[in-house]
Amino acid sequence: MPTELVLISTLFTGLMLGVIFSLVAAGVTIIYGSIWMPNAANGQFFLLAALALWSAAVSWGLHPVVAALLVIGASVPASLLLEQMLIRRFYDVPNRNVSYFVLSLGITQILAGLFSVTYGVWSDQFQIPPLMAGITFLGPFPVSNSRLAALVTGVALLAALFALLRYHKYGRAIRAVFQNRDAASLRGVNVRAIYRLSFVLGNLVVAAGGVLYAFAYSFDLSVSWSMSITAFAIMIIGGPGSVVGAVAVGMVFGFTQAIVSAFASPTVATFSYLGAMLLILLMKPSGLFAR
Amino acid sequence: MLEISGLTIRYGAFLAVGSLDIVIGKGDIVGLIGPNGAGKTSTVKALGGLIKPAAGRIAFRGRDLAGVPAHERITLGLSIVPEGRGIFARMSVEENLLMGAYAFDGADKAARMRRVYDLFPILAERRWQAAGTMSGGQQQMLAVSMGLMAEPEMIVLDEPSLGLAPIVIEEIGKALIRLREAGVTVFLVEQNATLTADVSDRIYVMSNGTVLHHGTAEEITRNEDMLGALL
Amino acid sequence: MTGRVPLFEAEGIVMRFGGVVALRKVSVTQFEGETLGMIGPNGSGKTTFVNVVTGHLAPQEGRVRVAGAEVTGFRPHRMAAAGITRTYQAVRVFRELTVADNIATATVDAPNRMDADEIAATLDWLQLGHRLAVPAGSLTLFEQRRLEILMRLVQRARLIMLDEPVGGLSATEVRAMLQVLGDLRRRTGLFVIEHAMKVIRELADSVVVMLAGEKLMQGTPAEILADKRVVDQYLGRAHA
Amino acid sequence: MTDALRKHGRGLLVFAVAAYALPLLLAGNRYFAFIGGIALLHVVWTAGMSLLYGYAGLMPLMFAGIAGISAYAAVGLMAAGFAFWTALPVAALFAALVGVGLGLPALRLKGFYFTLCSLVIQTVITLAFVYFVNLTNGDTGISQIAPPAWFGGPLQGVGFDLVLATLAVGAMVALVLIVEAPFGRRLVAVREDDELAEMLGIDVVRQKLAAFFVGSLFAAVGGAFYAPYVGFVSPRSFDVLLSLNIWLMVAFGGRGTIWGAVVGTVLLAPLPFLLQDYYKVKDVIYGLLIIGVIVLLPGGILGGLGSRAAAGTGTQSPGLRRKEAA
Amino acid sequence: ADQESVKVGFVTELTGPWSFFGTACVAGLKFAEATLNPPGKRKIEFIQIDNQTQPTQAVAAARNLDIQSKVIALSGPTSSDTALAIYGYAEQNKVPFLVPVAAFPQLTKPGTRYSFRIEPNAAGWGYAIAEFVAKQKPGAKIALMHSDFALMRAISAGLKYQAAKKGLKIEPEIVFPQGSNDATVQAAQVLAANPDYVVVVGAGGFDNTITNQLLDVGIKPEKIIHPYGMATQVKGWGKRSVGSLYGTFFDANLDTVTAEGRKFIDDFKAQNKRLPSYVENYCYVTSQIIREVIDADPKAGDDREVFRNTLSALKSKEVTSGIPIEFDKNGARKEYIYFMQIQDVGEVEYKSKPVFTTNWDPEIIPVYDLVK
Ligand SMILES: Nc1ncnc2c1ncn2[C@@H]1O[C@H](COP(=O)(O)OP(=O)(O)OP(=O)(O)O)[C@@H](O)[C@H]1O
Ligand SMILES: Nc1ncnc2c1ncn2[C@@H]1O[C@H](COP(=O)(O)OP(=O)(O)OP(=O)(O)O)[C@@H](O)[C@H]1O
Ligand SMILES: CC(C)C[C@H](N)C(=O)O
Ligand SMILES: [Mg+2]
Ligand SMILES: [Mg+2]
Repeated sequence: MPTELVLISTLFTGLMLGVIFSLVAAGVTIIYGSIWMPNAANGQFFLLAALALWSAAVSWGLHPVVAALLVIGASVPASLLLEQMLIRRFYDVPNRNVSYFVLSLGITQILAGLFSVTYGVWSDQFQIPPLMAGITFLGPFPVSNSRLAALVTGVALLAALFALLRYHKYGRAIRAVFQNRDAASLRGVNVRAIYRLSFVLGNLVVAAGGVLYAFAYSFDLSVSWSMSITAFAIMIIGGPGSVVGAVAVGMVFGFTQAIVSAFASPTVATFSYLGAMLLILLMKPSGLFAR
Repeated sequence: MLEISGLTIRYGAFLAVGSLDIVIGKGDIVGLIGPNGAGKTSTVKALGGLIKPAAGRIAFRGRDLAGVPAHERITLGLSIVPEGRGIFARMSVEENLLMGAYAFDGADKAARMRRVYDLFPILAERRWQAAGTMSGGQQQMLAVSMGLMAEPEMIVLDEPSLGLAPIVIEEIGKALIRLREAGVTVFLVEQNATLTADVSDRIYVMSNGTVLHHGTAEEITRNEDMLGALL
Repeated sequence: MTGRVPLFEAEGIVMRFGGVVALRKVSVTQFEGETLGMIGPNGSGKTTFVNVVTGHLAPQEGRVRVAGAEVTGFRPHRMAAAGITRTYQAVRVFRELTVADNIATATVDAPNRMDADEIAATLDWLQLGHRLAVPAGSLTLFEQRRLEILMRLVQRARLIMLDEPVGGLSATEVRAMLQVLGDLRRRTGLFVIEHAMKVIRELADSVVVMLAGEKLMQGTPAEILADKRVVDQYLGRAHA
Repeated sequence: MTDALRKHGRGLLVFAVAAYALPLLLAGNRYFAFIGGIALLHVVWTAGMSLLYGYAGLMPLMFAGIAGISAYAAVGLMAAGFAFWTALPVAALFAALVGVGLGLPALRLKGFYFTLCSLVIQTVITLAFVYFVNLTNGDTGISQIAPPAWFGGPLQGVGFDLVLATLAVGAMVALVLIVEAPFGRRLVAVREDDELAEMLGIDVVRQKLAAFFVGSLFAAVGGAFYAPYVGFVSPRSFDVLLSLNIWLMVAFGGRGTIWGAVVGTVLLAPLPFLLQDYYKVKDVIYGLLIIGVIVLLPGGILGGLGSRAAAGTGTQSPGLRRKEAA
Repeated sequence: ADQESVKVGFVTELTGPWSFFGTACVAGLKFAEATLNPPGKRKIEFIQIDNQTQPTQAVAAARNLDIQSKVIALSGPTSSDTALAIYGYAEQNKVPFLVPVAAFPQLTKPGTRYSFRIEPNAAGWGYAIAEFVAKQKPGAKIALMHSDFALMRAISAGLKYQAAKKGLKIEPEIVFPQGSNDATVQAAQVLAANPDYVVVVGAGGFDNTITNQLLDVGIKPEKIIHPYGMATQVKGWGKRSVGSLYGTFFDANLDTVTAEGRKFIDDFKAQNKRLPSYVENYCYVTSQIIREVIDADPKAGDDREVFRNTLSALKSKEVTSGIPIEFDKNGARKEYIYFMQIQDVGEVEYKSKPVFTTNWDPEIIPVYDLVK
C-alpha cells in the first residue's frame, strides 16, 4: 500500500522532527524566559552534545546508552561552569538580552572554530551506532528500533518537562522572575537559583535534543546554525518563554516539514514554515502562546 | 517585632536615608509618612533585602536581617508589598495570589485565597484576568492581597492607597485594623496622612532621609504645624 | 449657548475586552473653556475612556468627534495633531533623555508648537528651567508630572486629559499641583480623572461619574458629592 | 543641517582624511588595499546599522540579505547591458523596498523579537538565493563581475578604493545629517518609548518604516558596490554571518555613538583577513575578543566611555539654543 | 642553488563547512612533499591559506598570495564555490590556477585560459551514471535524490540529459534544500515509486541520512548509486550498504593503482587510519604536475605565461594510477570514472570491486550549456 506507506512515514517524520524541534526550542525558550538570554549558541550546544556522543560511542567505544547518559549528564557541570564564569555576570545588567546575544555569538564563534579544526577535520559526516538493533513495522512502514527509541525517549522527556513546569511551582517561579524580578524575590523566590537552574535545565534539554537527534539521523557540522534558527523561529511564534508554545509550534514545524515535503517538495516545506511564521507574526505579533 | 537602628542608604554619593531609627512592637500598626523622596521606599527596599544599606541594623523578631537574602525574609514572616504594585502582569489574578504564597508549601492556599477574595470581591470575579490588564486600582488591590497570602507575622505596605477610590481606601483601613486584631503587625508607609492617622497606633514622620517626629497618631495629628504640612 | 464649542464629543462608546465590558454606551461631551472631571470606582472605565478618546483604543461601538470631524479609531499621533492629548496614570516621560530633549521631542511633530520664548516662559512657570540638562528619569515625581504637562503645552494641545495627576504626590505637592492645574485650565482644556476629591472640587466645572463602565451621572462637584449613590459606592462614609 | 555638520565636523574631517589616505597609503600593496576597501564597504553597512540600532533601537539581522538582493540585482542589470551607474540606484532602491516589504511583519514586533525574526528572514533570503537559480546562479555564484566603467576605462585599483572612500565618507555624512535632523529625534523617541512618542504626535509606524528603508538603503548601496569590487557573489557572500558581523561591529564599537560604529568596523572588518594565517585559532580569537569586550565594556568600546552621550542626540533643543545665542 | 624557490599558493578549506575536504586535500599533498623536492632541482614551496569555505575570503586569499607572496600559480580549492571565486580572480589577473578538486563544469568553460582542472566535471558524472544504468538495464527507471548544491545540480543535469538519450526514466526527482536533515518521507515515496536504481547525492551527513532512510524502508543496497564515494562516506554508509554502488576516480581497491600509488595508500592509511580517496589523490597529483611543469621549462618558475603554456602543453600521467593527464584548450582533462560495488566495510578499510569504467571527452555532452 504505497499511499498508506507514505502517509504513515509522513506522520512518523512529523512526530520525530517535531519532538527534536520541540526539545531544542523548549530549552531555548526556558533560558530566554528566565534569564532573558537569546542563546544563539544553542545550535552549537546541540551539536556539541551530538559530537560528544559520537566521540564517546565511536572513538571510545562506549555503549550508546552509557554514552548518551554521560553526555546529557555532563551538560550539567558544563552549564554550571559557564554560568559561573560568564552568564551570571550579566544578571544585573540592563538590556542584558543584547549583551547575552553578543556573548552567545562569541560562544558560537569559539565552538564553531573548535569544531571546525577538530571534528571538521576528522570527518564530514557523523553517525552513531544504533541504540538497539532491529526494525519495527508501523503498518507497512518500517522504522529502525533505534529511531523509535529516540522518539519515545523524546516524548517522555517533553512530558516530564511539561509536568515539571506545569505542576511544580518552579514553573510559575520562572515566569514570575521573568516578569518582575524584585517582586518575585519578595515573594520568596530565590532569583539567582532560578536563573541557574533554568540555564542548566535549558541546556540539558538542548543536549538531550542533540543526543536523540544523533541517534535518529546522521549529521554534520552544518546542523548547528539551522537548528539555532529553527529554534528561534519556534520560540518567536510560540511566544517567547512559553514551553507549551515551543512544543506546540515545534510539532507544527515538524509536521509541516513532513507533510509539505511529501506533497510538494522539501524546499517548499522550508519556505512554507518560515513563511507561515511571518504570517502568524503579522497577525499576532506577540506570538501564539505569549504569557 | 521590627527594630531599625541607624539605617543609612546611599545611591552612589547620594544619601537617601541617614541614620534612621524605627521600632515596631508586635501587633502594632505603625505608620510612616513623609513627602516624596523622603526615603520611605528606600527603607522598605532595605527591609525587603532588595538594596543593601550602607550602615545600620535591621532586626526582625530579634534576628539581624543583614545576611538574610531577600527571598528568605518572607519565610521569617515578613511580607512586603512594594511600591508600584509588584504584581506579575502576564499572570492571572489567581496565579499572582498563588505566587503570594509561593514560599509556603504546606499551606492551605485555597483557604487563604478565600480570605483575600472576601476582602476584595472583584478579584474573585476576575480571577482569570491577566493582572496587567486590570485597572490601576484593581492592581493595587491585588498587590495588597498577594502580601496577605503569606499570612505573615508582619506586613509592610508601601503606599497601598495609591490610585484607590476613597471607599476602597476606607476598606483597606478596616482590613488593617482586622489584621491587627488577628495579631499581625502592620507597617504602613504612606503619603495619605488621613488613612495613616485613622488606623495607626503610632506614626513616624520622615523627611529627607530622617525621622522628624514620632508619636501616637493623636500626638501627630494634634501638632498643628505638622498637620499643615501633611494634610 | 453661543461659544459652546465642543472639544470632543464621545457618543455611545462601547469597549469590550473579551468578557469584560469596560465601557457601556458612554457619551460625554466636553466644551471649550470647561474643565471636566471624571470619578468612579476602580475599574469603572475611566482610563479606558481616556484611551478611547485619545486613540489608544478603538472602541467596538460609538464614535468620537473632534471639531465636528469623526476621529473614531484614529491613532494617537493623529489625535495629538488634532490637539487632543493625555498623560498617564503612571507617569511617563523619556527617562533616559534630558528634559531639554524631552521637550524637543514633544515639539518635533507638533504643527502648532510654541516658539523658543514661549517655551522658556513656560519652563519658568513650571519651574523646570534649571533642570534642562538632567535626564528626565532622575527628576522627582512632581517634576516629572510637570514635565508631562509641559510637553503637552509646548504642542499647544487644546485638551489635556490627565489621568490621576496627583497620584503619588505628597500633600504639599498636591497643593502645588493644584495651583499649577488652576493656572493650566486657563490656558487649555482640561479633563481630570482623580480619586482625590479635593482636586475635583477645586478644578472641575462639571464631573462625570462612572460606575461599572456606565456613566452614572454628570453634574457640578457639589451635585455629585451630594448624590447618595456616589457616596455609597465611591466616596464612602468618611466623605459623607 | 549646518548645526549637525558643525557638531560632527571634526569627526567627519578626521574620518574623511583617514578614508582617503587609506587607499593611497596602501596603494603599493593591492592586498592590503583590498582589505582596506572591504573595511570601507563595511563602514557603509555599519552606518546604516548605526542608524537603525543606535538610534531607532531596531536591531535587524537581515542586512546581508538586503545587500545581497541589491548585489544580485545590480549584477543582473549589468548582465542585461546596463551600466553600473544606472544599475546601482535601481538595484539599491529595489533591494531597500524588498527589505521593507520583508521587514514589515518583523517591524510589528517589539524589541528583541524583531531581531530574532529578522534573523529568520535572513535565513529565508539566503535559501532563496540558493533556490532561485535562474536569477542568482544558485550557490555557484556569479564570478568575473566586470568593474564599473569610469571615464572610459574600467574602475580598478586605487581608483575603485577612492570611490569606496567617497562612499564611506558620504555614508557618514548622511548618517550625521539624518541623526541630527528631526528624523533622528523621532527615532530616538520611538526607541525610548514608542507609545509615548505616538502620543506626542509622532507617527511611529511611519518612522520605523522610514528608518528601515533608509537603513536598508545603506545596506543595499554597499551590496551593489560589493559585487564589482570583489568580482564574485554567491549566497555565502551574504549569509547570516555577515549580518551578525555588521551588527557586532556596531555593538562592539559602541551603540548610539556615531564614531563607535566606525571604530568597531575598522577593528573587526579586517580581522578575518589578517588572521588568515592563524586559521586554527582565528574563530576562537574572534569569539574571545567579542566576549572580552562585552564583559569588560558592556557598552562597546566607545559606548563604555561616554554612555550618556549615547542616549540623546544633544543636550539642548534647537529652539533653546537659538535663544541662548540671541 | 642560488635560485629562489618556486612559490605556489594553496588556498583551501581548512575551516568552515568544507573543512574536511580541504584538510583531506592537504593531507594528500603532504605525502607528496617527500618526493617533491629532490636534491638538485629547484625547490617548490606550497603556501597554504585557509579560505574559510568563503568565496570572499578565497578571493582575498588569492589576492594576498598573488600580491604579497608573488606566487607563480594558485591551487587548492576542493569546493566549487571557492574555486569559482578564485577562477574569476585568476582569469582576470592572469594567474595560472590548477584546481585539484572541484567539479563544477564552468571552471573550464570555453574561453578559459588560466584555469586547469584535474577533477572531471560533474555533469559528466551524471552522464556516466546514465551510461552505467543503461548498460545494466535498458529502459530502467531511476529515482534521483539530491541536495540543492551547485555540484549536485550539475550531476543531475548530466544524468537527465544522457538518460533522455538512452531512454531511461527519471522519477521521482527530489531536491532537498541546503540544511535539510530528514528524508524519511522521501524514502517512502521512492519505495512507492519502485525504481530500478536510486541515485543519492546528499551533502555531508545528510548523504548518510538519505541512505539510511532508503535502507530502512527496505530498498536494496544494490539499487543505490552514489555518484562519488570518499573513504569516509563509504564507512559512513556502513555494513548495511554492502552491495551498493559508487563512482570514483581513484580507489584503493582498483587494480590499476601503480606502485607509487600503493605506497601512497599505505603511508596514508598508516597515518590517518583510513584509506585515501580521490580527493587526497588529486591533491597529491597536483604537486607532481607542478613539479613536471617546472622541470619541463625552468622559466616556468618565474614567468606565469610560461607556466601557463607549459602546463597547457603537458602530457603526463597520474603517478598513482597511471591515468593520462592532458588538458584541452579550456583546461579540462579527458575524463573518466569507475563504478565500484561495496563488498565489505571494515574499521579502517573497505572492500569494493570495479563494475564499470567509462571515459569521455569533456564536450561529449554539452556540459557548458547544461549548467551555467
Ligand atoms: N535607584 C536610585 N538611584 C538613585 N537615587 C534614588 C534611587 N532610588 C531612589 N533614589 C532617591 O532617593 C531618595 C529617596 O527615594 P525614595 O523612593 O525612598 O522616597 P519615598 O519617600 O519613597 O518617595 P515617594 O513618596 O515618592 O515614594 C529620592 O531623592 C530618590 O530620588
Ligand atoms: N486590556 C484589557 N484587557 C482586559 N480587561 C481590561 C483591559 N483594560 C482594562 N480592562 C478592564 O476594564 C475595566 C476598566 O478599566 P480602567 O482601567 O478603565 O479603570 P479605571 O476606571 O481607570 O480604574 P482605576 O481608577 O483603578 O484606574 C477594568 O475592569 C479592567 O480590568
Ligand atoms: C569533494 C567533492 C565532492 C567536491 C566537489 N568536487 C565540488 O566541486 O564541490
Ligand atoms: Mg515611595
Ligand atoms: Mg485608571
